[in-house]
Amino acid sequence: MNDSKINLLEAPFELSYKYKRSSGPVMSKFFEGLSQMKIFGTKSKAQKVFAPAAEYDPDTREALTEIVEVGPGGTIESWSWVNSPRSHHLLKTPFAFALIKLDGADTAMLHMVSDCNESDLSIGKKVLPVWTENPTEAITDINYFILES
Amino acid sequence: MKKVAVVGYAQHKILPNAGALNEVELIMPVVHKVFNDLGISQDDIGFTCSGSCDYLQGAAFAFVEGLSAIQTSPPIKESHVEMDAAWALYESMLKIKMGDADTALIYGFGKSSPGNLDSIISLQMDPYYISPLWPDRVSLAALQAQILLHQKIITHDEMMATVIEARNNAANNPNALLTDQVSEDLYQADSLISSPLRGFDCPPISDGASAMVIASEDKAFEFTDNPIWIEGIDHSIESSNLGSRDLTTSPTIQNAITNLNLKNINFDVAELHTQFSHEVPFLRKLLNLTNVPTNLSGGPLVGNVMMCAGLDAIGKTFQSLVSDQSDHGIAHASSGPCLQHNMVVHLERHK
Amino acid sequence: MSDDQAPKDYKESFIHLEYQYTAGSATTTFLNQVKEGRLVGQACPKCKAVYVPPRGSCPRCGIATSIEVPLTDKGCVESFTVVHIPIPGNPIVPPYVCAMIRLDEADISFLHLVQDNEIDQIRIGMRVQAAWKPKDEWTHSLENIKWFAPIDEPDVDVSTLRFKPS
Amino acid sequence: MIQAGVIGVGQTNYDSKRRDVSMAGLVREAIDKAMLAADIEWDAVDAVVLGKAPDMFEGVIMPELYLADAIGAVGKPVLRVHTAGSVGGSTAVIAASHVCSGQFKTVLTVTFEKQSESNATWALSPRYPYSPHINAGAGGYFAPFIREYIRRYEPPEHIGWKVAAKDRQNALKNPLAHLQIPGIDEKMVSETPMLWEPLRYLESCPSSDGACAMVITSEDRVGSRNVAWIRGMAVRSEGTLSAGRDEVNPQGGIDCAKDIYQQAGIQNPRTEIDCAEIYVPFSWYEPMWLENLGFCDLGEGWKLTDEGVTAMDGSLPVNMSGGVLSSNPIGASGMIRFGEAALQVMGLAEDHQVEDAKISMGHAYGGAAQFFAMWIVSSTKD
Repeated sequence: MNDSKINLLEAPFELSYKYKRSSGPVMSKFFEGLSQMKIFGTKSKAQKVFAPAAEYDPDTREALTEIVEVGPGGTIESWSWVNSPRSHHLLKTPFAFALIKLDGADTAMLHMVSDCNESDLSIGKKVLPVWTENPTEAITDINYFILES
Repeated sequence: MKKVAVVGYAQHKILPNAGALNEVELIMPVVHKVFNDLGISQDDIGFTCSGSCDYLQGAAFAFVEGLSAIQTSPPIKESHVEMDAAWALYESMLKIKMGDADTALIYGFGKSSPGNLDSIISLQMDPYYISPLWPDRVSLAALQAQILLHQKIITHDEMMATVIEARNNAANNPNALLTDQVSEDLYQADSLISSPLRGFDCPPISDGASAMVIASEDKAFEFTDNPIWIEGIDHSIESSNLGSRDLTTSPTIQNAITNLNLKNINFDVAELHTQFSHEVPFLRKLLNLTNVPTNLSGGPLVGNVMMCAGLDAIGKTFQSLVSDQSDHGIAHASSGPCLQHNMVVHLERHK
Repeated sequence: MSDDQAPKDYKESFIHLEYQYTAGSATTTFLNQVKEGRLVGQACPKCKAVYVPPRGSCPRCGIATSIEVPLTDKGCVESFTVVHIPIPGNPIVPPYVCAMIRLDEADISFLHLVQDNEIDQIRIGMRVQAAWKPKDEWTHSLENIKWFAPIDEPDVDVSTLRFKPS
Repeated sequence: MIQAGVIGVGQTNYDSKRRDVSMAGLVREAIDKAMLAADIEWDAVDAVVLGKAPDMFEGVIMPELYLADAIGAVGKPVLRVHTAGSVGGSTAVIAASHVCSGQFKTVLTVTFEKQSESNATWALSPRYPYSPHINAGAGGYFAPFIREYIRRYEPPEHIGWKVAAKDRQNALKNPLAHLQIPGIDEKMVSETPMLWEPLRYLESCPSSDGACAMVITSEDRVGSRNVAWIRGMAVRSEGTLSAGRDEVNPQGGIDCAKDIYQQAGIQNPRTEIDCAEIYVPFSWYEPMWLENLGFCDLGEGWKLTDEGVTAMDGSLPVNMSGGVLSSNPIGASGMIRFGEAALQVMGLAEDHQVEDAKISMGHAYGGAAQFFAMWIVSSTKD
């Protein structure tokens, strides 16, 4: 009605909450592995290996339970360079989000690649994980991946 | 099964920050507009369905607030999808086909300005494996763009041409948010947000709302001489496991082409829910639309109201068929990262 | 610390999002008046129902509430509950009375606190009036009203309060 | 309209914390059970309909995107419903609409909440600017409506205790129910702490993890399967802050019930309906809804409760499964009502089976008692 006449009330607010995630049997094994610097995938009846360990095969819809070790190295399937990390990004220096197919896996994992220049990156490049010194059984137990020298 | 037609559509002018307007104040004008255009009221509506997302505003039950814009006395048959309102249209169509209603009001609304859309949309991802890494919506889209470029399915030039064309088309869309022309030089000079995507390749943060009325074949002509028939509508979803998807193609779009028998239809117009420039040439090739005028409204690149832009693609296609007196239109709505969930709608004007 | 030593059967995932809240024109108009110690509702131009606080619409009719209606800060308790448990994020110490307050001339109620020396004297239909904070503490919030306090007037039969469109 | 029926119901066990499974695992557990009960394989599923309450509960936006693999939706249409507390019921109605429209033959529908991964009270009451600290939780919101009901009809105070005890006694016959309280009786309820007057601790619903799934199919796909035929289904909504709304006896509930009775050809619900699963998150809502749903006149609902009519051995058993008062995974709570109603007419409710149940009702409500979803299911098609 009189939008232009009034000074709108505005104020910031936050939604902050610590969610308590239960990982279930399959993802728990994956996270335990990470804390020991191992990467686990799951293998379907048709021998397809999903890494990180998927709970369900999207195509056959079967529940996946067979755990297999993959990686730790992998190949970049795609990447996107973030030259100016934004406030919510975990890395504060330039990095890439990447889809990384770990050695021995048939599917890619989303993670980050850092300690390199954008021009060093291309699809097909080999990468290795950089592990955190303080594992918490989380996806962030891998800090990021680096290019294999 | 009863045939269903789109009979009316209205869109709020897309705003960069609709702070002055709460949900009710955004929704009410478009609902009134579509009612007034048709000379009807809520009393003529058999089913009402909306699409919205609580997290955009940061308040649980945003849709409940929105419902206050609608006449609900006497109580109405009503539902809500936490999806783009294109899926509210889908649900409404089922209600008409089953005979539970002859008419439906669909509305969608979204305000992306209050929050940080990039970080909010990270929460669409797997909460155990992916969202703790806070991948933003632009970086996720860029992963698909990178592969498409690498495989030469699309080119940088096509992305640039898409942006330039979108801005040109926006000149004809009074509701568009971005109408400034973009030259090749300006595009090339724009910085990369998440490579290979530049700022111009991404949609603007947008606030807005839209409303649509659909009717059964028994009722459509009571409302308009120009009903546009939903000749076909199909949607399906792809895997949540981004790393297991083949991002160079779209099985769900292929599903729609088959299920709707689109191969031999000569479309006059297309509106695609393509939020990023690379998605336009990608989908045009998949849908065989390279010679079909696409996103004459400018599409999401010139105004992208979350939870509404899919419905808008259908609404804009409807408007084109009405105003151009053309026969076949195709509209697309999408949800999720890298076009995970796709809907294709074939609209037809009967001679 | 002892919590940290116990093995956790869950993993913490911290989500932090920042928003800018904007009140919208109906709410801004209302709260600007509240800051001045006034309660101003909005009436539906069609059915004349008076809404306070106004949201800018009459959901009965689906139209904008364009008419401003100054209201008193007196009303009655339409219903209430005595809250005995602490609620996360709510600093008020139980027990306290949370009531549906129906202001005179308004056609909907809103939740606010009712304070009386004797909690068990609070009843449906009881007449109440706003107890305002000192003027220098007024902000854009209904918290300018500390609570509603009983006043010495005869109880209202709440069954007569039901809105009937004119 | 194409006739449809429920051929499989699957429920997880309900618990305060299902720490043994992820969200995907929880949802899949219910789906596997429903598909086993329906005796179908994945290729028979034409579409999937997912329902749950606000995304903020688990911090996952549009969870159909993350759950697509677990719910077997890949390559299929999936719809995500959110209609507040009534969502479980609305989701069932929308899933059935997929079939009744003729667009699909067989639809899988699933609803869930994993409250242990979050905190519903937090998600529902963040601190917004300019808003006073009035929020007192769901009980604080509904208790004034209950008090107004008590003012109108002057029922004795033990009615609430009686409902609470009855539903928990029923829960002892349902191994999936969250609250299992041996020896529960009115006295025990009456001695629990007051939370929101007049509601005591045991007169309120718990917070649960759980999922409920159903398979709904069209008449021509039923074959020789045991089926609960959907004889009537409807939804109604009213605006939250609408002048003239009666929160104690909402018009939306009255209209919705009349609609499904008419569809099912029911003249007298009190005598023609054999049992009902009604959304009762707080004890007093049993008598309030009995009146709203037309099982009796206004002011008579509490008498039905008091006379034991709604007990397992009464003439109109209500919440045989233990109801929302015994298990409350919010997003699924409505669908559990609908699914339990189906199990009764299929004769599959085991220890909480009502003998010879042929027609039963499922009911859900949400928001400020403003959203309603209901259905009537029957062991016979017409």
